[in-house]
Amino acid sequence: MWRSISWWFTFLVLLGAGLWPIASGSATGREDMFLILMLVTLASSLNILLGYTGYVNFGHIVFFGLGGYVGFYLMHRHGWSLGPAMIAGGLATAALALILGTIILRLRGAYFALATIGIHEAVRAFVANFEPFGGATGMSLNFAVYQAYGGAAQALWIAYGVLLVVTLLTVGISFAVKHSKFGLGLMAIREDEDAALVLGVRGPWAKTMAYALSALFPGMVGVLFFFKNGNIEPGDAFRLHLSIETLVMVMLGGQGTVWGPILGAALYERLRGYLLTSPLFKSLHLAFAGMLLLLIILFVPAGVIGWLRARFPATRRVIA
Amino acid sequence: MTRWMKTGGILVVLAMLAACAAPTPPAPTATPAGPAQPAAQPSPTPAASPTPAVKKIVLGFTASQTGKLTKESKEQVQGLQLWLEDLQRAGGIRLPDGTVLQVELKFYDDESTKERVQQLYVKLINEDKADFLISPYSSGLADAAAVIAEQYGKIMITTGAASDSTYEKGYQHIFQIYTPASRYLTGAIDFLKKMDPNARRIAIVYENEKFSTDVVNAAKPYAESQGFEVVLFEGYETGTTDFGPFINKIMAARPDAIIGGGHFQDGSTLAKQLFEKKVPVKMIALLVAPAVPEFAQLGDAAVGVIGPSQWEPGARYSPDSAKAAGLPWYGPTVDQFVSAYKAKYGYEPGYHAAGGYAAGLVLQKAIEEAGSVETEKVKAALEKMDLMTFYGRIRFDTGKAHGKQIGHEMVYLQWRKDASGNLIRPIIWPEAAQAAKPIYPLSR
Amino acid sequence: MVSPGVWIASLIDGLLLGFVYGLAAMGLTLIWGVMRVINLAHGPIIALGMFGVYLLFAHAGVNPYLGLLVIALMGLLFGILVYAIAVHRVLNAPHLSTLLATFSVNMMIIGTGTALFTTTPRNIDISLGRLTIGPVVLLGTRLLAALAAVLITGGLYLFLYRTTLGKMVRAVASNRAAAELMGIPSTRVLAFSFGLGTMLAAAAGGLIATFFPFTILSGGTYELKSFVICVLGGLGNPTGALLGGLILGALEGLIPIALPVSWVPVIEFLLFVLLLLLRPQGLLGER
Amino acid sequence: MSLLEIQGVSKRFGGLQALNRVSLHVSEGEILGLIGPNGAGKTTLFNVINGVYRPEEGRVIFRGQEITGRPPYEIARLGIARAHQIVRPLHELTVLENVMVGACFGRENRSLREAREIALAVLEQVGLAGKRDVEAARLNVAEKKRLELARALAARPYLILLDEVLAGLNPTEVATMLEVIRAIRASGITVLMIEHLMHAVMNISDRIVVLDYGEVIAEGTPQEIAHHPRVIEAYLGDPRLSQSLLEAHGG
Repeated sequence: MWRSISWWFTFLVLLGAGLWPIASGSATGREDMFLILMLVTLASSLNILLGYTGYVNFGHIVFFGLGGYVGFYLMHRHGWSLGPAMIAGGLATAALALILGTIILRLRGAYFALATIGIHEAVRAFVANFEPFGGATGMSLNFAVYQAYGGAAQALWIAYGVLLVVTLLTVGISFAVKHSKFGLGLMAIREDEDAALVLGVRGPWAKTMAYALSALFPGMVGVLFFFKNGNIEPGDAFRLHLSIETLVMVMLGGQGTVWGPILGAALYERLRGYLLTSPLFKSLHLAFAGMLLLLIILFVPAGVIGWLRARFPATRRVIA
Repeated sequence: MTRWMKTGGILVVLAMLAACAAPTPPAPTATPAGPAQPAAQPSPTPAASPTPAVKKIVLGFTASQTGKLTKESKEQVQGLQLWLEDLQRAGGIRLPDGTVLQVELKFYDDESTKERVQQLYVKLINEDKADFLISPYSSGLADAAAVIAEQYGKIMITTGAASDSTYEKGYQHIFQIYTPASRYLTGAIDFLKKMDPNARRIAIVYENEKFSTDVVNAAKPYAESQGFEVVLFEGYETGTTDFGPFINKIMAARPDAIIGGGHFQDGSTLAKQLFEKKVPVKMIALLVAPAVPEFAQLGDAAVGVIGPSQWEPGARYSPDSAKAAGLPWYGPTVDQFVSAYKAKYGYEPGYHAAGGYAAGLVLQKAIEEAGSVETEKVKAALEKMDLMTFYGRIRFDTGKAHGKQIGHEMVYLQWRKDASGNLIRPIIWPEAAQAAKPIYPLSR
Repeated sequence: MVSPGVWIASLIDGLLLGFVYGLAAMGLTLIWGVMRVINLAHGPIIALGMFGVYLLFAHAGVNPYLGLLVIALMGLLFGILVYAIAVHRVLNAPHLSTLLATFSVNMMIIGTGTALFTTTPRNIDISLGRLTIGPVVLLGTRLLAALAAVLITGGLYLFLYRTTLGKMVRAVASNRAAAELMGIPSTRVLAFSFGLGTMLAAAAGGLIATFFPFTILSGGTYELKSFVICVLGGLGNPTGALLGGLILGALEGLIPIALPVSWVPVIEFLLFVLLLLLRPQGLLGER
Repeated sequence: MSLLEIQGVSKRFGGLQALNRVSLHVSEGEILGLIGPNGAGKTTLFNVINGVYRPEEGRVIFRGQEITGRPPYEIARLGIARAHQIVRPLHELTVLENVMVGACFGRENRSLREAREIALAVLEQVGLAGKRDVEAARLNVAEKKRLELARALAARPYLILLDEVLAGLNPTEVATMLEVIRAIRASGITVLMIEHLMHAVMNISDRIVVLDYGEVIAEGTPQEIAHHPRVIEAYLGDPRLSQSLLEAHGG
């Protein structure tokens, strides 16, 4: 990995984009990039299960919401600071995925996809009734909390910086997995799970690890997002729609590639912004987004990156 | 065949890519409200007397032009735009030093989501250099915007946002126009106590989400302090359409009155199904839904249902009532506001519109009082403010819940049929504003 | 203590609604059974059924139950169209493709629907009176909806088992390759089956619209319920869907008596996941 | 010495008794042919050996260790590899990656870099070296068969299960493949193969076991099997097989 051109290319592009708001000191740029980096992290982590392992997860956002809740709870009720709370949030969701994975990863194909919808709904409804997390009302951070980070404005920059690190880490892990023996096992499972088992791939273990890994990062990002947001409620934390949008980003960019989710997330975010502000598409933006998605699925199922790699094999050296 | 189809698909994607790659700053959606904008530059008109210095100030906010909150948000913005028009007609805000301030509204579409709200308020503050902020519609979005406003030390007037919790986080720059959620249903409990000393049992049923939970969490202890017994206290899932089993449970608790609800859809559904099942209670008071004109679609099921409202066109606030209360009066009268709104938009304003107008009005008054646009001075003026407007009394908490509205009161309306059988909703509480004799008990 | 009257009343309320839930889920399960596609446009199609009946009622004065026939036919045609445009090409691709293809149809319907109808709730204001037996209050509209759901189910069975086309649908469902070898035009049968599924969804939507308010987004709730029901009854099994609908209806009626109503979805979806794990073939299915 | 011992294994699917108390053993270094009419339970037996199915009764012992009911990936790591009757290439992976999966997760559990070396060598051995960077989905049937075999070999197993690797090949290809199988045995790997192509199996096997209706009906050298009355009887039900049996007999 450390000698790979495509890794350094990926790393430097992301780092450059991420540092741009910091270098220019533009708070607006920071807010735009926060959203994009957050989506890149969500999409890249989803890709580990979806793109590499071939398991369709409609409940990816459960980890974002639950991680956010755990971290928020620790900051709000126990006065933890952001760093430890973020790690705790990530570890909590990874641990949950580890337990959940051993149970539900027995299901395959559409059955697994359905189960993830069920889990999403069950968790959302449960948290809305769970009093320690504030039930339906959720929790709010007192504004004074931000003083510990050198004031509110400073806290936002810190949250952004941490997010940038988490994003680079996610993409780095995604790259490392893709080019590892573990990743080869996952891809074998994706292509033909039974054949992979016969070839010696430890299916249940590998799938569960992939699931846990893909749950770690959204949990961390959830803590950052809700820290910045100042409060957390079930309705914001568990949005099934965001799960599906994340799937769309991965598809758009190209599942199973490292660059696919990155490009897909950035593209989707810009596209939505464009459709929403364009007077032509404004009121019908959702319908147009749907049409675009359909066109991609029907005609470019490998996504933008997949298509590029297939069409211009030379690009493979730099675009993982 | 597949080949050209594929190429076609790629072309579409690339076209989109190109469209996006081109720098597309989220275009400001229509800014200068009102027909003319004479203000920005000092007028070159030769004048004998020294021209007063003209200064432009920017008032920034987001509107939900797409997403689930479109309708309410639009009315709020219309109210605000009407205020701006009135202000421009009056020539702007005049400061004691002779400076004239011309206000420019700057707003973006927040798609009814929090991510967008935060992103756009940062932009409003940093790029559009907004001097003051107005909140988006709804508690959730206002809460998200409040964090940003406070982080940058900008004054934000919240309207269309009733949540109490925003003001319990230690903010110093956020000021609330709406009566907070904790006082949404207390008036209904007062009403019940006044109408029927024998009523004892109250069932509180509510949508299990933030706003409604805040309301009932305050209403329950209040009801108990007034000597009522809360026989059922239970939330239902957002989006519930079938209240059948729940109603059976309510009936089993034998309440005299039902209070609670949530938003329009679940509230109107609950009211309809309570009617269909002929639940024998004497009073029903629900949040939000009864204050929405479409509630009339329920027909007979709407009759007798009580709802709290921030404001109604029938409100009886006037310079006289202000004098009686020993408060200064400011701004247009109720009639002036209602007829101006009707003339501009063609229909009667609801409380969302009134709240939008009031937000502008309060800010205007505070700037005049402060004699400056400096944040700290305007903040001090807001903290001192205690006055009466067409919208009611305005006074902010300056203690622990800084910025929370403590002057303004809810009015309660009740649906009934007029002589010709049309559904109307006169104010029935507080007594001072009563426009009709209340229906009590419900005949079902 | 809760009197037995409350239990009975709640059970009957739940069961009546269960028939309609079952009908909605039948559309989803039929499509899965025939072509192994989970139709994520199911919810919006239910909502289209609601709007169809509403528009005919509100603007043309058509009786909702009569309007239902028109809507059923339109549902069928619409489904065939969706199949031709979005589903056929990706039928043999991995699951994600059909899931996202149908989801893109979902987005298009919701997007267009929101622009056309806004998200203000609509109501079909009809009342067919009520029947009171002791503690049980039966509403006319719900009784009739349950009856209609049973009739439509019966019709579906007659169609599937007594007509040539119905037998072709079953043949394609049990083995598409073999059916093709026997000269059954599988593409046309698949398109028709998809239409049949959306027809059932639209009809269920039309029935729901006669007693609940709705917006273009309302279908989502019933889509989720349909998933639970399909798994209860076994994916691909129409009889199972009716049974699953009744079970879900009964649960929704009875759980609130013992627990706060807001726990209903928690229990529903936990049950859903447990069933997927323990009896993915459904309660009726064989191991 | 016995490399693999199957003791009284039974497997049932609903009403069908697919295997009925099957016992047999495979000695180290031999090529054992497993034959029988269609539906005799041969592939089911393979599935029991490598852990895809768990038998209702009986035991499977490999290198002195009981492996009954263990998951397939554990059995693979103990040193049993398999080439499927219906080829199962990992479509979107390249030929090289396919073979690397075998080397990575097989008995020797190699690192990615070592697996690559092994895979290149094996590809050379089966004659697919020129196609190493092609997606597996693009190979033709004969190439896919060789890929299937290469993947199994890359695992460096003690025992390889070959399920009809000759089916669908033309006579030249069959001859080449037989050479490959002999080479496999020569490299020290024991071979258990299911085969319908009677002359080939008679030719290459050291011993043959015959299954019919889930039971072992005969066992012995190719010569003994060719004259075994129960085998001939069993094969009369299957014209194609009886024909090939007769041909093998005559030849």
